Amino acid sequence: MFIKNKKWDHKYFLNMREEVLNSWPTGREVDLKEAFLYLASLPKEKHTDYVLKEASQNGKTLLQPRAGVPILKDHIALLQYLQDEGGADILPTTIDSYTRQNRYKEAQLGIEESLKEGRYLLNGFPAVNYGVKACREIIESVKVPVEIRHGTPDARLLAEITLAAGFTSFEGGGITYNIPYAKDVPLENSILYWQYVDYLVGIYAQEGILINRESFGPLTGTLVPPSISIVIGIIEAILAAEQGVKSFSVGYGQCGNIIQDVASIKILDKLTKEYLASFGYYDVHLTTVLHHWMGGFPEDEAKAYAVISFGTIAGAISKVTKIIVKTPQEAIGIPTKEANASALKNTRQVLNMLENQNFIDEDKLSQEEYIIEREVRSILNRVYEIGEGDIAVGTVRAFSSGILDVPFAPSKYTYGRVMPVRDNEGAIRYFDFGNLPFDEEIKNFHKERLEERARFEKREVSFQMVLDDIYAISKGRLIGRPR
Amino acid sequence: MFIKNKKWDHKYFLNMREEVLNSWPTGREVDLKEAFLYLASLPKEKHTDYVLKEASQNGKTLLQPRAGVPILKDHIALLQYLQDEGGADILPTTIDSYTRQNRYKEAQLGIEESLKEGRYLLNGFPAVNYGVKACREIIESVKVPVEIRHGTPDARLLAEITLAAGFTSFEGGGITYNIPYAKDVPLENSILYWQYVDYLVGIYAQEGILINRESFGPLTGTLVPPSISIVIGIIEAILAAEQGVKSFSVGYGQCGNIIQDVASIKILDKLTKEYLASFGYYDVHLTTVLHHWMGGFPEDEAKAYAVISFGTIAGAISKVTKIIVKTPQEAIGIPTKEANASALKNTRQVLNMLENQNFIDEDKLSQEEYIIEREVRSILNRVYEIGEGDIAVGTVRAFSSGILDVPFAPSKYTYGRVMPVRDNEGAIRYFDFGNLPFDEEIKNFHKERLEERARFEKREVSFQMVLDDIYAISKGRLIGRPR
Amino acid sequence: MGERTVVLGVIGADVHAVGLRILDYALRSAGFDVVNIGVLSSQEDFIKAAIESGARAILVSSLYGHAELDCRGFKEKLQEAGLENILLYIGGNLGIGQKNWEEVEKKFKELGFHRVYPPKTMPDEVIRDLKKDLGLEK
Amino acid sequence: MGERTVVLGVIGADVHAVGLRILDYALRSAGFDVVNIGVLSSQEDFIKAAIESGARAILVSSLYGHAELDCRGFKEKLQEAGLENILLYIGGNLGIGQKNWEEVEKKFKELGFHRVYPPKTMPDEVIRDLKKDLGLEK
Ligand code: B12
Ligand code: B12
Repeated sequence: MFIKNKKWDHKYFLNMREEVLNSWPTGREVDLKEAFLYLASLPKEKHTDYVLKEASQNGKTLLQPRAGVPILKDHIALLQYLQDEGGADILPTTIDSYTRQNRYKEAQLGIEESLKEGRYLLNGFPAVNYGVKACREIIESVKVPVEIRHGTPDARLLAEITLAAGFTSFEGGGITYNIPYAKDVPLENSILYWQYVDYLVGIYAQEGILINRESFGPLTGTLVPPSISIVIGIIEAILAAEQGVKSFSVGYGQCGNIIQDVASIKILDKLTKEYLASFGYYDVHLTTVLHHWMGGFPEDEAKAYAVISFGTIAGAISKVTKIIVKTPQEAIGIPTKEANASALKNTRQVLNMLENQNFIDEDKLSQEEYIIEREVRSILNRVYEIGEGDIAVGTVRAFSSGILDVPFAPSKYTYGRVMPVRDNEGAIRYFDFGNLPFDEEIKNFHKERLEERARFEKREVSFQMVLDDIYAISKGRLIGRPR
Repeated sequence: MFIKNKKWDHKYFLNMREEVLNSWPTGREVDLKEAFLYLASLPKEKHTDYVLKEASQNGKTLLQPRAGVPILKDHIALLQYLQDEGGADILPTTIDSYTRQNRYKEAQLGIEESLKEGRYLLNGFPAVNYGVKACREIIESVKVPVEIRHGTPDARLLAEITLAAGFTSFEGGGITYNIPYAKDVPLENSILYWQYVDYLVGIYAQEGILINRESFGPLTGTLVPPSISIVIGIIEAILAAEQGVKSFSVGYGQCGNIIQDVASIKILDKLTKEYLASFGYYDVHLTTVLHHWMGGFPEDEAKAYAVISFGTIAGAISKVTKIIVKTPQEAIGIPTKEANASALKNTRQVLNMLENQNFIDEDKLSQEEYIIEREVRSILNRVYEIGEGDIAVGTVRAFSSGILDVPFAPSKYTYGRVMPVRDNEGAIRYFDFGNLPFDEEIKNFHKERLEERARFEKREVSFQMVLDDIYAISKGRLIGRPR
Repeated sequence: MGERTVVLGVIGADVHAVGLRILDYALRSAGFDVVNIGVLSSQEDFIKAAIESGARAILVSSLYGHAELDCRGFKEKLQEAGLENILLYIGGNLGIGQKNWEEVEKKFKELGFHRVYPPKTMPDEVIRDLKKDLGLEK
Repeated sequence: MGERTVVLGVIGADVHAVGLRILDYALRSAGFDVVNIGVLSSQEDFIKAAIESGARAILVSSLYGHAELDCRGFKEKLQEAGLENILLYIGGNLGIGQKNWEEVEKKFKELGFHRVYPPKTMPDEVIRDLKKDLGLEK
């Protein structure tokens, strides 16, 4: 397969489009001209990009829950509840896992059984099966914008249907919705599929309809070192911009060390803007997203609330544009609507109480920013190099050689050698660098930090330490101390 | 009445003691010699001072809930639950409000009706009515130390009974258990009553039994400027030390601005130690206590959790020795045991996640420490001056002339002119200084901070702003912004 | 005193002073003549103040959880004092613990209160009710 | 392969890989021969691996909530393949949403699983059970 970071030829797109729209009956409901009119007719408060702009101009942080159930009317009621009772600023529609794997038949079975049995057999909303018209009922039943959230390597049909239906934000990317969400989808394929989505969004943009695209920063959610997440966010922003996307959000999953989290969000914002500009994409509206801790949660609700409230601190200090909120029932299963709304209230209260407070040590912050920035540049520059000037080519090559790597990923297209572990203050460091192209300064920095922890805990840095860290938060602390 | 900061004459104490022990039948159960033996026989883990020392040596922060119900066996079950399920490090026994006013007859009625109706008609545990023997059942049923918490201007009999029963910590003081808790008890009286308690604790100390005494820092719990609370803590520490107390804790109610809270706890610790030493009390073991926000709470539990988790941040950063934990049901009524245990878990999780993290801006912290320290010294030195070298005399005179003042206090022995309000970052500042002896530098500092907020909100600093601040946290934010 | 006089206080051994301070301020700002007898007030204190001021309403505040014990027999004492027609409100945190609000309200209505307010009632609401009940708003 | 061989994988369209990684590590450390077929595995993948390796147990992991749909008919397929005696465990987050654990356990026992584990089960527990069920511990 041949892939490049180059705006698609329109004919190429149209040919592929035929195939995509024919892959499931509801595909034929999509009529782009009609969709432009429909989206243009929506009030501006239902357009994600407008809401994001208003927020960043007023220094406000928006809150978004996760939610999706397989029965349409229940899904609508759920979103209305999260909007009215929880005060969500942007609503989600989380797609079920069969749809994510393009297994629409199984999704159909899931809808039918759910309806029959009166309980949910799918873990999300199967938007493709519902089709454009049914999806519009969602948009018309709420007052705020709705984003499609999923984890689909090939989301071409999903995008066609949901964008036409009036969802004004669409999460994912050729890397972030492949590496953590698939086992054997080659990166060339998923990047290509996502260029399709971005090109489609670009067509909307040409009509003056700004669809927000969001990269899924947290990846595997489990001790992902910030620089890896940031590099990938920047690459997806560039890939999207090339296809014509004008509104993009880069995301980040909380690590837990406040300094590291704030530094990461700042660098994510700064470097994405810088690289976009240096690649010549000047007119992309860029915003940032923080995900509350994405790894294993404590089962106890009071403790889970603690993880959530704690996670909000970094969001408040970094003045991130949006927080995607976890719930007190995270460890158990898909949350009740009440738990979901409660999490939004909890997050809002912490945000509000931290309003205007600034207590962060700027020196420590700069030090951390310095190291993250150097790491990001080291990787990105090397990706660019081995791609011989093409970031898409570079990405594929970087992943196969371990120049880019994601810990704990299920995909066989990751090199899989990078191993993270926390330092003595809870920041996520590299225990094994795999093939990441870091110089001695960076490597020594990490080594020293880990030695400090090893001394403190009187044990070697080992896989046991990593295991302890994976369990730590669910067992009541940030750092997996021995015993 | 004649009052001085001077160790009591033993005969004077003994005379008064007769009267005290005769004021209610259970008083006659107290036998000091037997009490010494009993307390000496308790394992060290049941001695508050031991537990506090262990904690401060290991940099650990202890957690203590609030709890007290009128029926003995329920009270014991409640404490066991908070110990086993909640993981409380120190347990409380909160005394009911009739006992606090020495209205033992009404307390008796309350016990009887509670037993009869099977529901609680008292808001705490009436320890005096139960007497020494019954109280010991509590101590013998739990594994950790138990503190008596109340709000009693005249707690002489309560102290006699509960100390003999094995409670190894006793909260209160002549100022902190009068000004917020009484209407017309003269300060001379309450200070005298508390000298009695401290002298009694001193007698235990002579026998090698260290009873911890704790000052009630939060006072009225409502926008109390830190310097007021710190000055009063220091005075109570000095008064206690003079009577022979060897283990003392100074407390502080969270204000909500992280820098201000951390600075306050540091200054509280530093200056109390300094003043104790400068008065010649070298051997007092001093520790600090943080109370989660003591003012009005939000009714919603998720929001209340946010206030609690948020409050823990300052405790973690300042490495306070103990946190007294609020619950998600604070705004509604006395919490269920489950809510109480959950609050402990929530607090522990946040504490643990902040373990070893230090992200505080030391410059801002020093600036805040500087101003708090100057305020404290200004007041304290003036108190000493007008007391003609006697801090007890000075305190009485300072309160009557407004050199010391507590906002929103019910007591008519406060001058009642000081008025606090939050600045633009949420720190509590003085809007009206009343007669506090502050110089221009201090006054200007406050004025500038308030002008900043006024400009931001485009309105004058006024009582409406104070009102807005009183309601703010219960309505979802720290600062009472207009509308 | 006039038709706009109300007596305000915290009953029993209760010292919660902040809500009282706010109610006082809000009632005055709304044009009422407030006789504020403060915290730690007995039934007798309320009655005495009401007689002396010729008040048309008594507003009892209770936060600490002993309201029920503190208010027993209040109605009867008011009748004895010839105040059977005075308007009687109560508010604050009236139960001990997590109570069912309907039960609490019923209990205090039985004790003779005309209106019973749940925790966190805002002053506006009381002022509206007072004006209505006293016929001050046309 | 020997009596200590077990097949491990995540069933269905589920990609949760972290627990699997840990189970793999823990089982190996405890002396088991682990055939880890990874995430996104079908019933057929499990059966094929079990036959090829002569495994004595199949450990199915499912986090994402579709376990029930994914496991229907598994027992029958195992019987067809002559694996009716193989030990069958399942764990992870087996229900969608906040389910009653007894119900979930019952459902999966009906589907043919010998042991069903609630969320957050620690590897030690499975290892203990495996050793017992396989008669490896005297
Ligand atoms: C601050 C506070 C204190 C301070 C009070 C300082 C002072 N002297 O004022 C201190 C720390 C000293 C204190 C002590 C105690 N407190 Co306290 N306290 C509070 C707290 C946190 C806030 C109260 C407050 O100031 N709110 C702000 C004001 C503006 O609101 P408000 O008081 O509710 O009043 C408003 C409305 O309720 C309404 N309202 C009030 N009265 C009336 C009357 C009428 C007629 C109307 C129409 C409306 C109305 O209008 C007011 C203005 O909007 C509350 C819990 C909460 N609400 O979050 C507990 C709370 C009231 N306290 C409680 C208790 C038990 C105590 C203690 C017994 C024990 C203890 N915990 O130490 C002692 C009691 C001492 C005594 N003898 O009274 C309980 C009461 C339990 C119950 N009823 O089931 C509460 C609910 C906390 C809890 N969940 O346990 N407390
Ligand atoms: C990390 C995570 C992710 C990562 C996974 C990255 C990756 N590829 O591994 C990402 C972000 C990609 C993700 C995606 C999704 N997730 Co997810 N995810 C989690 C999370 C937060 C932690 C899981 C984890 O790694 N835990 C740490 C490991 C060590 O523990 P563990 O997995 O539980 O495994 C241990 C035990 O359970 C046990 N165990 C596991 N399997 C077995 C099997 C046997 C036989 C035995 C004995 C024991 C056993 O042993 C393991 C080791 O101790 C959980 C919630 C939680 N637990 O806090 C949700 C959770 C599992 N996810 C959930 C969902 C719904 C999804 C999504 C569908 C939707 C979404 N939210 O985006 C997608 C699904 C994608 C797909 N097709 O599978 C739900 C499942 C709902 C339910 N069952 O009711 C959960 C519970 C969150 C929630 N409350 O909504 N997720």
